[in-house]
Amino acid sequence: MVQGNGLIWWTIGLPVIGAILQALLGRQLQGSSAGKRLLGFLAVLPIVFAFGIGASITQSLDPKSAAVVTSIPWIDLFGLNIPFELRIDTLSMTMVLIITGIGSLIHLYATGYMAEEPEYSRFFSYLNLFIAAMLMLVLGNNLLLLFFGWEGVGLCSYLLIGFWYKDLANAKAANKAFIVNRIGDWGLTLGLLMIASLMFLVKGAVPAGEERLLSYDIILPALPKVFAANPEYATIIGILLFIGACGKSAQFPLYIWLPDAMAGPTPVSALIHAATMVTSGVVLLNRMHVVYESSAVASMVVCCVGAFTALFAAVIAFGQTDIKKVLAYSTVSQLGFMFVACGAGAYWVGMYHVTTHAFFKALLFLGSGAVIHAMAHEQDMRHYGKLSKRIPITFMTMVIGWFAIAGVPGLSGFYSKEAVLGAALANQGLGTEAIQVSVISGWVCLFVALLTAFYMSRMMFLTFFGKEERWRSIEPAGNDHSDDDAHHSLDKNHEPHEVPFSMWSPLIVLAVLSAIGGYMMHKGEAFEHWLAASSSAPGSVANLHPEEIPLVTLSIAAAVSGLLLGALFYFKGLPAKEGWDLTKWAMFRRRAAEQFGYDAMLVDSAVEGGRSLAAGLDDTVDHGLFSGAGIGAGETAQRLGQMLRMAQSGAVRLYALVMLTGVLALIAWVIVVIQGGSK
Amino acid sequence: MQDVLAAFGRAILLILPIFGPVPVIIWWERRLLSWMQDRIGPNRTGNITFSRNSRMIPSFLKGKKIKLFGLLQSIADGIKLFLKEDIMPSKTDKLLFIVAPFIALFVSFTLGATVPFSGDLRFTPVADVNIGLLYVLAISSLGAYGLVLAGYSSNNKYSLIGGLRASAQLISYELAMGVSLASIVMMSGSLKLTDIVNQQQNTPLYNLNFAPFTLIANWNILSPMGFVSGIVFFICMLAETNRPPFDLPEAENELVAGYHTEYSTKRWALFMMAEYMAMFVFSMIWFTIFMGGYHLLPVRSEFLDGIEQKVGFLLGPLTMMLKGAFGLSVYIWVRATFPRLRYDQLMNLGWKFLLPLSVGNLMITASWIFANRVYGNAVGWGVVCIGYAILGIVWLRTRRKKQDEKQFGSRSIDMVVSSVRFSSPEIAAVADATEGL
Amino acid sequence: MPVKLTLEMVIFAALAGAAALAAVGVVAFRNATRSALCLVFNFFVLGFLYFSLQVEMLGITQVVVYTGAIMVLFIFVIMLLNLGSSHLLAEKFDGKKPVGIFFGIALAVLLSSQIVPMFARTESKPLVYPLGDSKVVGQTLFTSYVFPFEAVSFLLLVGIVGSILLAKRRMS
Amino acid sequence: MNGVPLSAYLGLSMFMFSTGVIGVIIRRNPIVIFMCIELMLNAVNLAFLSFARYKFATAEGSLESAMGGPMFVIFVMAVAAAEVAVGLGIIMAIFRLRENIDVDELNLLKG
Repeated sequence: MVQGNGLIWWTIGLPVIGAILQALLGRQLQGSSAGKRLLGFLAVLPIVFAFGIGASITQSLDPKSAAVVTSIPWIDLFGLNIPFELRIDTLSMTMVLIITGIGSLIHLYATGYMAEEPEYSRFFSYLNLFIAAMLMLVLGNNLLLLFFGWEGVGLCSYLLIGFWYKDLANAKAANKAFIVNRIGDWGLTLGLLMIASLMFLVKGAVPAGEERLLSYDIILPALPKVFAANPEYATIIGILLFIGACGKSAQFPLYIWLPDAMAGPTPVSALIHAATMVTSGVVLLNRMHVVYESSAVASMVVCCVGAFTALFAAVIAFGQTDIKKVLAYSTVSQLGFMFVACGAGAYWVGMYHVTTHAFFKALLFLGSGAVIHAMAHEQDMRHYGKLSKRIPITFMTMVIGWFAIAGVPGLSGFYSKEAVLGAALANQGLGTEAIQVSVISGWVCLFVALLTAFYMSRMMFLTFFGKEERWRSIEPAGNDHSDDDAHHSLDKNHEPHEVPFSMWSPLIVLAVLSAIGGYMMHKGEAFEHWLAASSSAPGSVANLHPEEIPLVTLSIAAAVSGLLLGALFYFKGLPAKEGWDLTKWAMFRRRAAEQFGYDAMLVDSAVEGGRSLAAGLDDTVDHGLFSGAGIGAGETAQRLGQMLRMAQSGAVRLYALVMLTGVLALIAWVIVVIQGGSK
Repeated sequence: MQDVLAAFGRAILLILPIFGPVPVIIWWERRLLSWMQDRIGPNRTGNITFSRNSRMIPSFLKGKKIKLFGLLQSIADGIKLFLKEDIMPSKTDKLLFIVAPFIALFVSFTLGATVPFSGDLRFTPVADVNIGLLYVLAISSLGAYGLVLAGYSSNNKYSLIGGLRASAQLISYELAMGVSLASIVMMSGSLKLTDIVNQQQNTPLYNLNFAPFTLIANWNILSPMGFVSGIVFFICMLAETNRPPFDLPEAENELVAGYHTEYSTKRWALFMMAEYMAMFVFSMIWFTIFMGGYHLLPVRSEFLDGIEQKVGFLLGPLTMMLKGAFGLSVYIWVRATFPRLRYDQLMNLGWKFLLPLSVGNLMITASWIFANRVYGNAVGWGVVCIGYAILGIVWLRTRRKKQDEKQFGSRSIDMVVSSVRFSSPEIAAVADATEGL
Repeated sequence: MPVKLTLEMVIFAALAGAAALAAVGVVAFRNATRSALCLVFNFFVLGFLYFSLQVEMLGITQVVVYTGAIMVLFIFVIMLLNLGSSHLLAEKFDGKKPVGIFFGIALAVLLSSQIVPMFARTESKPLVYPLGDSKVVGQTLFTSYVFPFEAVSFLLLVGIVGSILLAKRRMS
Repeated sequence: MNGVPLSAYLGLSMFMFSTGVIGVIIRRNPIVIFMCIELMLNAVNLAFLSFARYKFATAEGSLESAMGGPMFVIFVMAVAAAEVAVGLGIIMAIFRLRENIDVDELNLLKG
C-alpha cells in the first residue's frame, strides 16, 4: 500500500484543536463582542486551514491510487488488528473538500448568524467537533474508524439539534435524532462485525498473517472472492449496511428524525442536514460498492427505498408551511435520488449528486437562514411575501439555488439529476424482465423531479413574491417589546434588513458553485474519471445514456413544468381559497403536512407499544417469575438459617474443637484412602 | 580437643575484654561525673599508707603511700554487695526473680560475640558471621526481657511499670535502630561486620578517586547518610541501654528505682554489671559500624597499613578498647548534660522524629546508590542534597503544624503504653500509679 | 536404627527436647506470663534449630522478629492486663479440656504414623544450595517472590493502620 | 547437621503443632490461645525449612525450588507480626470495653 501524506492528520487535528480551544477559552471570551469575534475567528480558521491542507493533498493526488497513512494502533486483539489509519483516495478527498470547504463557509456564516447567542463558544465547539468526526468518517481506512466517525457525527448532531436544550421540543428532537440513528447503527455494527468475521472465518480470504480485518485495502479485494462463493452473505451484509445508511441518510423507514432536526440553529441544518452528515450513507455505499455489486437483491432494496423516499418526501413537502421543513423534506427527497443512483450501480453518480446537492442545498438553507434572520426568527412562510426587494442579495442567490435544485439546464442540479435519471433508466438488468426495478425507479424519479421544481417554486413564490407583505397583518404581541430588542417578534412594524457581510458572502460563493459547479464536473466526464478508481468495479462503466429515451428533453420538461405549475398556483402569494387556515386546505395536503400519519404512528406504536410490553413483562416475568423465585429462595434460606444458627454458639473453642475433628478426619482419610496406609 | 580448646579460648575472648573493664568503667563514670559536677568523687579507696615502724613492712615500703585514685572502690562495692544478706520479697515469682538478672547479663555478654577486635579473624570473640549486624539487632532486642521479667516478678507496681516502660521503649527504638542500620548495610553491601569495617577503610572518601579524597578513608560517619544514621543509632543506643536521658525504667524520682526496686545484693550487682557491659559493647559496636572499627585513624597510607600489618593483632584490640572508652565517656557526658525525658517526649522522639528521619535517610541512601551507579558521582551527590533539602522542608512544615496543635499532638502516640482505661473503683489506685506512664 | 548417636544428634536432641518442653510449658502453665516466657524460649531455641539447618538468615530473623518484637508485645500486653486486673487471667476447668487433649494426641498419633516410618530410611544428602545466605534470600525475595512480598507489605500496612485505629478510639 | 534425619525435625514440628492445637482448645485466655497459634505457625515454619533443607536444597532440587521454604517462612513471619499487632489491639479493645477477656464469655456473635 502506498504510504500517503502524513499531513492529512492535521485536517482532523485542526478541528479537534479548534473544538478544544473553544471549550477552554470560550467561557472567558464570549462575554464581550470582541471576544466573540476572536472566538469566531478561532472557529473558522482551523476549518479553512484544513480545507487548504485537503486541497493541497488533492492537488498532488493520483486518481488511480489509494494511499494509507497509519498512526498508532487502536485495537490489537488476537487475530484482529485495527490501527488508526487514514485512506487518501479520490472518494475520501472529495468528501474532505466538501466538508471543509462548505463547512468553512457555513462556519463563517454562523459567526454572523449566532452573533446574539450567549453560548457562542459551545456552539462552535460542537461545530468544530462535528467537522472532525465527519472527517474521521470519510477518511478512516477501516470500517471501525468509519463507525467511530459515524458515532461522533451522531453525537455532535444530537448536541447541535438540542443546542437550545432548554426548549423541550428541541430536546425531544435531539433525542429522536439520536435514537433513530441508533437503529441505523445497529445495522451498521452488525454489518461490519459480519465482514470482520467473514474475513476471519473464510479461509484464504485475506493474505496469511494479515490481521487488519476491517481495513478497506484488505477487505475490498477480499470481499468479491468471498461473495462469489456465498452470494447470500453479500445480500445480508448489503442490507445491514444499508440500514445503517438509512439511519444516517434519512431514508424511508428512518427518515423521521431529519425534519425534526430543523429545531437546531440554521447553520447546523445547512451543514449537517444538507451538506455533510446525511451524505455519509452514500459515502458508505460508495466505499462498500463491492458488496452491492455482488448482490442484486441488496441493490434492488437500495433502489426501491431510494425511489420511494424521494417520492414520499416530495409529496410531504407540499404540506409544509415552515420554510426549513420544506427544505428538510427536499433534502430527504434528494437523498433518495442519490440512493437510486447507487442502487442502479452508478455509485459515482450518487457522489456527483452529493456534491452538487451540497452546493445548492447549503445555499438554500443558508438563504432560508438569512430570510429567517431578516424576519425576526419567524419560520412560517405564510407570514412572508414580497421579500425580493427587501433582501436582494439573499433573493438573488436563492433564485440560483432554486433553479439549481429544480434542474434548470446549465446549473449544477441539472447535470447531476440527469445523471441519476440516466443511470436508473439505463440499467435494465436490475430486477426481472417484467419488473425492472431500476427503470421504474427512474421514472418515479423523473416525476419527483417535476414535483421538486413545483414545491421549490411554491416555497420561493410564497417567500419572495406575492402582492403583499403578509406580516403586516400581525398585531404586536404584547407590551414587552421594548425590554429585549435582540429577540423581538415578528409584527406589523417589522422592517426586514439585509443580512451582514459575514452571512451573505458565503451565499455568493455557494451561488457561484451552484451555478457552475455542475458544468465543471460534467465537462468531459471529469467527475466520473475522478471517482472511477475508488467507487466502481474495475472495468465497468455505468451507462448513463438509455437508448430510445430523450432524457434531456424529458428532464427539462419536468423542471419547466414544475416551475410553471408553481408559478401558476402561488405567483400571487397564498391562494385565496386556502389562505392562512390549515383546515381549509385540501385533504391531501393536510395529510401530507402530518406525513400521512407515519411519524405519529411510528412514535405511538413504539412508545405506547413498548410501554405496554414492558408493563406486561413487569407483571408476569419480573413480579411473577423472578420475584417469586427470589422471595421463595429467600424464605427457604431464612428457614434454613433459623435452623443453622443453633450451631453458631459463639464459643470459639468449640469451633476449634469441631475444626480439629474435621481435620483429623481429613488427615485420616488422606492417609488411609489415598495413600493406602502408611508406607 | 583442638576444637574444645579453641572454644574455650573464644569464651575467654568474649568475656575478658567486656567483663574485665567493668569495675574501671564504674569508677570512671563516678569520677568523670563528679568532675563534670565539680565534685571530687571516690578517690580514697585503695590508697595505702604503709606504717613507718611495723616490722611486717619491708623497709623500702615504710612510710610510703600508694595512690590508686579510688580505683578499688568498685571492687569494694562488689565485695560488699556479695556479702550482704540476700533479701527476696515474699510474694515474688521466685523463678523469674532469680532468672531475670541472668538474662540481662547473658544478653550483655553475647552482644559482643560478633564485634571484630582486629582484622585477624582470631580476634573476633565468637565468629565473624555473615549476619553480624542482624545478630547485634537480635540480641539487643532480647535485652528488655531481663528488665521486664525483673519488673514483673517483683510483684511491685513500680517495678512492673518500670518493666512495662522498658518493653515499650524497646519496641519504639528498635525500629529506628534497624532502619538506620539498613542504610549502612545498603552502602557497604554486607551484613558482615568486618566487611563493613573494611569497606570503610578501603574506599576513598565519598568514593572520589582524586587527590585529597584518596588519602582519607570513607568512614561512614563522614558521609551525610552515615552521619544521620550514626546520630540516630547513637540515640537509639542510649535508649536501648536505658541510660540517661532515657532511663525511664529506673527513674528514681518517679518509680523509686523502677524495675530493680526490689533487688539488692548480688542480683542488683548483676543488673549493674549488665548495664555497664552493654554500654561498653554498644560503644564498640557504634565505632565498628560508623568509625572504622579496629582502625585507628581515617587515613589511607601505606605507612599506616604497614604498621597495621605488623602489629595489627595488638593495635586492633587496643584501638577498639580506646574507642569503647571514648564512647563510654560520651555516655557519661550525656548523662551529666541532659535531663531525663518525660514519657510522652520519649515516645514522640522515637516514633515521630527518629523513625521518619531514619526512613527518609534510608530513602536518600537508596537514591544515592542508584544515582551513583547509573548517572555517576555528581548526580548522586546532587540527589543527596535534594533529598536532605526535601527532608528538611518536610520536617520544618510538620514542626510548624505541630506547634499549632501542641495540645493534642503530644499524647497521640503513647497509646501502646497507656491503652488501658481504668474505670472500676477497686483499681483506681493503680490508675493513679500508672498516670506517670 | 540407622540413626547414629553423633555429636550433632546429641546437640539436636538437646535443642529439640528444650523446644518441646517449652512448647508443653506454653500450654501447661496456668500463668500467662510463664507461658509467654516458655514461648520466648521455644522461639529462641527454634532460631538455633534453624541455624542447624544452615538457614542462618532466617534463624536470626526468627530471633529478631519473634523473640525480639512479637513476644515483647505479648508480654507487654499480658503485663498490662495483669496490671489492670490480675484475677481475670485465672484459668477455670471445663469439659472441653479432656476432649481437646484427646483429639490433640490423636492428631499427633496420626501425624506420627507418617513420620516414624521415615526414621527407618534415612539417608543424608549434602546441602548444595546456600539457603541461609542473605544475598540469596534477598535476591529471591525481590525477583521470584516480589509479588507476594508486596502483598505482605500491604498487609503489614493494613495491620499498622488497623492497630493505630484500635488504639486511637480512646482519644475521641 | 548431616547426622540428624529429616524425620527428627518433622517429629519436633509435629509435636509443637499438636501441642499448639491442644493449647488452642483447652486454654481460655485469648492471649495464650494467640500464643498457641504462634506456636503452630512456628511448627509449620520448622517443617518448611527442614523440607527445604532436606528435599529441595540437595543436588536433585534447584535453588529456585529450595528457596520456596525460606520465602514462605519470611511471609509467615510477616503475617504473624501483622496478626499479633492487630489481634492484641483487639484484645485490648475488648478488655477496655468489657473488663473481661475469657473467650468463653466473648460470645456476642452467637446466632
